[in-house]
Amino acid sequence: MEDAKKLKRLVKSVWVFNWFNSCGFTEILPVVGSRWDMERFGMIPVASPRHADCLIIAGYQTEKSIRRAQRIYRQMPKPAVVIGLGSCSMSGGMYWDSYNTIKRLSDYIPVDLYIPGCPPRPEAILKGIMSIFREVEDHA
Amino acid sequence: MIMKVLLAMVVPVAGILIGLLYKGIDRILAARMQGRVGPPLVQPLRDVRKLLVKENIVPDDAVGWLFSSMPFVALVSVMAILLYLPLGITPVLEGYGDLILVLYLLIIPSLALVLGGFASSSPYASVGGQREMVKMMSYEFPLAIAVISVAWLLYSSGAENVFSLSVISGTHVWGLAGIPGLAGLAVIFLCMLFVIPGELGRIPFDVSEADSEIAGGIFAEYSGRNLALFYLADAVKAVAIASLAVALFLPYTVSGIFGLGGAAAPAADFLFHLLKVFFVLFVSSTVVRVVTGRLAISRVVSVYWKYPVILSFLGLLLIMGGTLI
Amino acid sequence: MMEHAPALVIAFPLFAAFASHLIGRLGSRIRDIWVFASLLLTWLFAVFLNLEVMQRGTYAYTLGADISSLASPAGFPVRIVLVIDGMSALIAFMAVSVTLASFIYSRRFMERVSGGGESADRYCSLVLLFLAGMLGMGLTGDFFTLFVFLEMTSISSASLVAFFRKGSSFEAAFKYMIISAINALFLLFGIGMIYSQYGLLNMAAIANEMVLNFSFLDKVALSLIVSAILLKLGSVPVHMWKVDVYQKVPSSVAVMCITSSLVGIYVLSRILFSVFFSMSALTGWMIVCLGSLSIIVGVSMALPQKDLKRMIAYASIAEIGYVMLGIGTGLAGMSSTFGTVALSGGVFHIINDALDLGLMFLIAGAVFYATGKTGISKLGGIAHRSASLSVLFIIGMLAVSGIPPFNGFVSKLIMYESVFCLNPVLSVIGILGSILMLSVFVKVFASVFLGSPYKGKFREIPLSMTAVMWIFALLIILLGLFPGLALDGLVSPAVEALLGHGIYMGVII
Amino acid sequence: MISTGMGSWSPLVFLICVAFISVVVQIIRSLGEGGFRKEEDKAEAFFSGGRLLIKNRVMDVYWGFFDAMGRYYGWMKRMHNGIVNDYVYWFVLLVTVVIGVVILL
Repeated sequence: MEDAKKLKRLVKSVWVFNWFNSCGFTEILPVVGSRWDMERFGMIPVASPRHADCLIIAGYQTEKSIRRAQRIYRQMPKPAVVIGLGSCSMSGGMYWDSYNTIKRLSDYIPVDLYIPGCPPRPEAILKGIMSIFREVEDHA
Repeated sequence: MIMKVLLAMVVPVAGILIGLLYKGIDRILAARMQGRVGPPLVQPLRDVRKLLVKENIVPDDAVGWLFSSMPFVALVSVMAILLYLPLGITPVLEGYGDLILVLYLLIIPSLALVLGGFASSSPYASVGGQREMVKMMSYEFPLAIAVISVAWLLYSSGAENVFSLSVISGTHVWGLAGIPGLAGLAVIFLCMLFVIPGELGRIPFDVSEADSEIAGGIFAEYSGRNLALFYLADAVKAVAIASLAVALFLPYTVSGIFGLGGAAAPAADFLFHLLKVFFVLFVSSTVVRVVTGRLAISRVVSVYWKYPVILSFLGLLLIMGGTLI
Repeated sequence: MMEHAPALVIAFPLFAAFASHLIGRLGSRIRDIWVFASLLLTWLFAVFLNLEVMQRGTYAYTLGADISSLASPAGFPVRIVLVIDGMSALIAFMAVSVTLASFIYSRRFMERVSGGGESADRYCSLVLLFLAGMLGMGLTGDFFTLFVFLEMTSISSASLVAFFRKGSSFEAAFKYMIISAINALFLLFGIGMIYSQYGLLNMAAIANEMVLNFSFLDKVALSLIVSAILLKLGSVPVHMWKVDVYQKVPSSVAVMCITSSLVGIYVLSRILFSVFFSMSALTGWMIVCLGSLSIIVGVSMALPQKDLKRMIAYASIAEIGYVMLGIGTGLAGMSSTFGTVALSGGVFHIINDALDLGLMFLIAGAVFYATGKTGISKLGGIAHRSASLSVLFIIGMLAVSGIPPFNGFVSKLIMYESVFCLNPVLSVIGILGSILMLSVFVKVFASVFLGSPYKGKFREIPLSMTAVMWIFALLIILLGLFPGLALDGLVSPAVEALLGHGIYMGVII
Repeated sequence: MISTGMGSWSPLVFLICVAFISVVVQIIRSLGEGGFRKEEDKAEAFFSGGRLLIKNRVMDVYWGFFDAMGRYYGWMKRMHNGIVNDYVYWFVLLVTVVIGVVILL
C-alpha cells in the first residue's frame, strides 16, 4: 500500500505525541480542552511514541534534548508526521544567539510543518494541522 | 443445528462491530459531558484501520513469539466468551458451558495483556503488568461474590441446573426472595456495576495503561496491528462483561410485551439486550470515567476489598435470609 | 504369581531398595538399569491391580494366610490384610507412575547436582524406600501397618531432604524429623486407644464394631488420628514445615513429596469414609473449613516469596486445600447428590494436582539444573535461552490456576458447583484462590522467564528431563480435553469405593 | 462433555469454536502491516528518549497488594517464623481444636 493511501487513513485518526520543553505545553492544553477540542478530528494525545503518528516538538531544543527527540522520532512507527511548534524550532526564537540551543530543527529531524508564533495560539495550531489534512487530501 | 453453526459464525464478528459502536458512543457522550464536540461515531473504526496500516515494531529484548501471540490470544478468548453469553436470545453454545466458565474466560484477556506487557521487556510495561495483575486480584473477589450469590438465589428458590446461563437469564431474579432478597440483590447489582470499570480498565482504575504515569503502561511497546488487536479485544470485552451483568441482573425480554412471534421475537430481544448493555456500560463506565480521577494502585486494592466485598457479603446474607423466610 | 500382586507391589520396591546398594558396587549404569527395571515392574503390578479391581471390585489379600484369598480367618484377623478397592488402586497407580517419571528425570539431574557414585546409590535406595512406604500406606487394611509405612515414608523422605549435605538442608531435615516424630506419636496414641477398646487393628473390623457402640474414647481417638494425618498433610495451622522441606529437597523428590501428601489425603478420606463414617457430617465440615483456610493462607503466603521452590510449596498447600474442600463436602453431604459430585471433583483434583504441581517442580528443577540458582531476583530472561521451558511453564501455570481448556479447570468446575450447595462462600473462596494462584505463577513467569536475556551460564537441559516434563504437559492437555476418560475410568470407581463403606466392611467380615 | 448437577462443560466444542474464531482473527491480523524497517535504535525499548541502562529487572512485584494488605501480611510473617517449637505449638492448638469440635458438637 503506497504512502499516499496510508497517509489518507492516517489523517482520519492522528494520535499526537507531545515533546515539550517550555511554552508548547501551555498552548496544546487548550487545543485538547473543550473550547478547541482537537478530538473532533480524531486526534488524541498518546503517551508512547509506538502509538504516535504525529510528533509535536515545541519550545527550544538543547544539545542534550535534541538527541532524545531524534531517538523518539526513530522509535515512532512510520508513516509519521513531525510538527515544529513555535518560532524556537524554526530559528531558535529568542534564544537565537545562545551557545547550546538548536537553531533549525530540520537539521536534526525531518519536519513536515512549522507553526510560527511565540507561542502559537491554539487557532494557529489548528490551522496548521488543517493544512496537513488539506495537503494529504489534494495529493490522494 | 445449522442455525447454531451460522450463529456461531456471526455472533463473534457482530461482537466486534457492536464493541466498536459502543466505544464510539462512549467517546461522544464523554466528550459531550465535558462540553466538547467529541469525535465522529465511526472514529474507533478509523483508529483500527489506521493502526493496521502502521508498522508493527517488535522490541529487540522482547520474547518475540510471546509478544506477538498475546494480542491474538486476547481477541480470540474475548470473542469466544460471546458465544457462551445469552445476548437476549439463548446463548449460542447453550448446553456446552456455564457461568463459571464465563467467569474464568474473562480472566484470559487480562492475562494475555499482562503476559504481553511482561514479554515486551520495557520497564513501563512490567510496572503496568504488575498493576494489572493486582487489579485483577482485587476486582475478582466482589465479582465472584456477585455471581455466586445470584446462583445461590436461584438454587435456594428451587431452580435446578442453576449455573447454566440460559436458566439464569430465563428467570426473573428480582422478585424471588421477598424484600430482604430484593435489597440484597440491589446491593450486589451495585457492586457488579462497580466492578465493570475495574475489569475494563476505565479511568478510575486505568492504573495499568496510565498514560501520564507509566507512558502507556502495558501497551508501551505495542504498535501497528498488535495494538489494533488489543484495541478490538478491549472493545469486545466491554460488550462481554456488560452482557454478563445484564444476563445476571436484568433478564427481562421485550418480545413478550409486544407479543411478537416467529423471527421478530429474537431480533427484538437482541436489540433490547443491546439497549440494556448500552445502559449498563453508560452508567458504570462512561459516567464514572468523566467524573473521577485515577486511583493509586494500593488504593485500588483497598477500594475493591473493603467496601464492595463487605457490601456483597451483606447482600449474600440478605439473600440467604430472604430465601429462608 | 499375579494373584499375589498386592503383596508384591509393596515387597518388590522394598527388595529393590536394599538390592540397589549392592548392585551399585558393580557400576552406576547397571544400578540405573536395575532401578528402572524394578520401577517398571512395580508399575506393571499397579496396573494389574487396577484391572483386577475393575473386574472383581473391592477385594482383600491376607499376607501369609495359607490360602491367600481367605478373608476372615477364625477369631479376630491377626495377619495383615491388604484391602484393594477403586481408590487405593488409583493412589497406588499414581504413586508408582510419578516415582517412575521422577526417577527418569533425576538420573541426569542428580549427576550434575550430587556428583553420582556413592550418593547416587543412596538416592536410588531412598527413593525406592519412599515409594514402598507410600504404596504400603495406600493399600493397607489395618491401622498398625499404616503407622509402620507412615514411619517408613517419613524417615526416607527426611534423609532425602538432607541429601545435599548443606547447612540449611540439615536444618530442614531436622524440622521434618521432629514433625514426623510427633505425627507418628499422636497416630500411635489414637491407634492404641482403639486397640485397647476393641482389641482389633483391622479397619473394616473396627468399623463393624463401631457401628454398635461408639464411645467417648473413640471420639478422642478419632480426633488424635485426624490431627496426626492433618499434620502429615500440611493443612493450614500446621503447614509451615512443608515449605522448608520442599525448598531443600531435590526437585525430582519434591514431585514425590507432593504425591506423598496426596497419599496422606487418601488415608484421611479412607479413615473418615470407611471407618468413622458415623461422624461424617462433623468431620466433613471440619475438613472443609481447614481446606478453605489452607487455600487462603497458602495462596496469600505464596505471593510475597522470593524463592522459586518456596513459592511452589505454598501453592501446593493451597492445592491440598482444594482437595480437602472437595473431600470435606463429599463427607458432609454424604447422602446427597452434590456430595458424590464433590467427591469425584476432589478425587479428580488429586490426579490434576499431582500432574500440575509435579510439572511445576520439575520446571523449577530444570531451571536450577541450567542456572544453579532458584532465587527469583537472581534469575531473569530464561525464555530467551530455552523456549520449551517457558511453553511448559505456561501450560503448567494455566493448568494449576484452572484456566478453561486445561485439566485444572474441569476438577475446579465440578468442585465449585457441588461445594456451592453446602455453602456458597466456599465457591467464592475457591474462585478467589485460583485467581491469586494465577498471579503467583505470573509473578514467577515474569521474573524468571521474561525480561532481558539471561547473562549467566545456562547449561543445556538434557533430553531425558525435557521428555519427562513434556509427558506431564501432554497428560495435562489430554486430561483437560477428554476429562470423561479419567472421570469414568479412574475416578468413579474410586468414589464408589469410598462411599461404599458397607462393601468395604463386607470384604473382611 | 461432562455435566455436574448444576452446569456443563465440553472442551471439544470450546476448541472447535476457538479454532474457528482464530481463523477469523487471523484474517483481521493479515490485513495489517507485518514487519517494520530496521533503523539504528528503533527497536530498543522506549524509555522516554533515554537509553535503558539497568536491564529490565522485575523487582518487588505486586507492591500495591502488599501495601494494601499490610496488616494481614504482618500477622502472617509472625506466624511463619520458621522455628520448630512454634510449629509444634500450632499442632497442639490444632489437636485441642479438633478434640473440642469432635467432643462438644
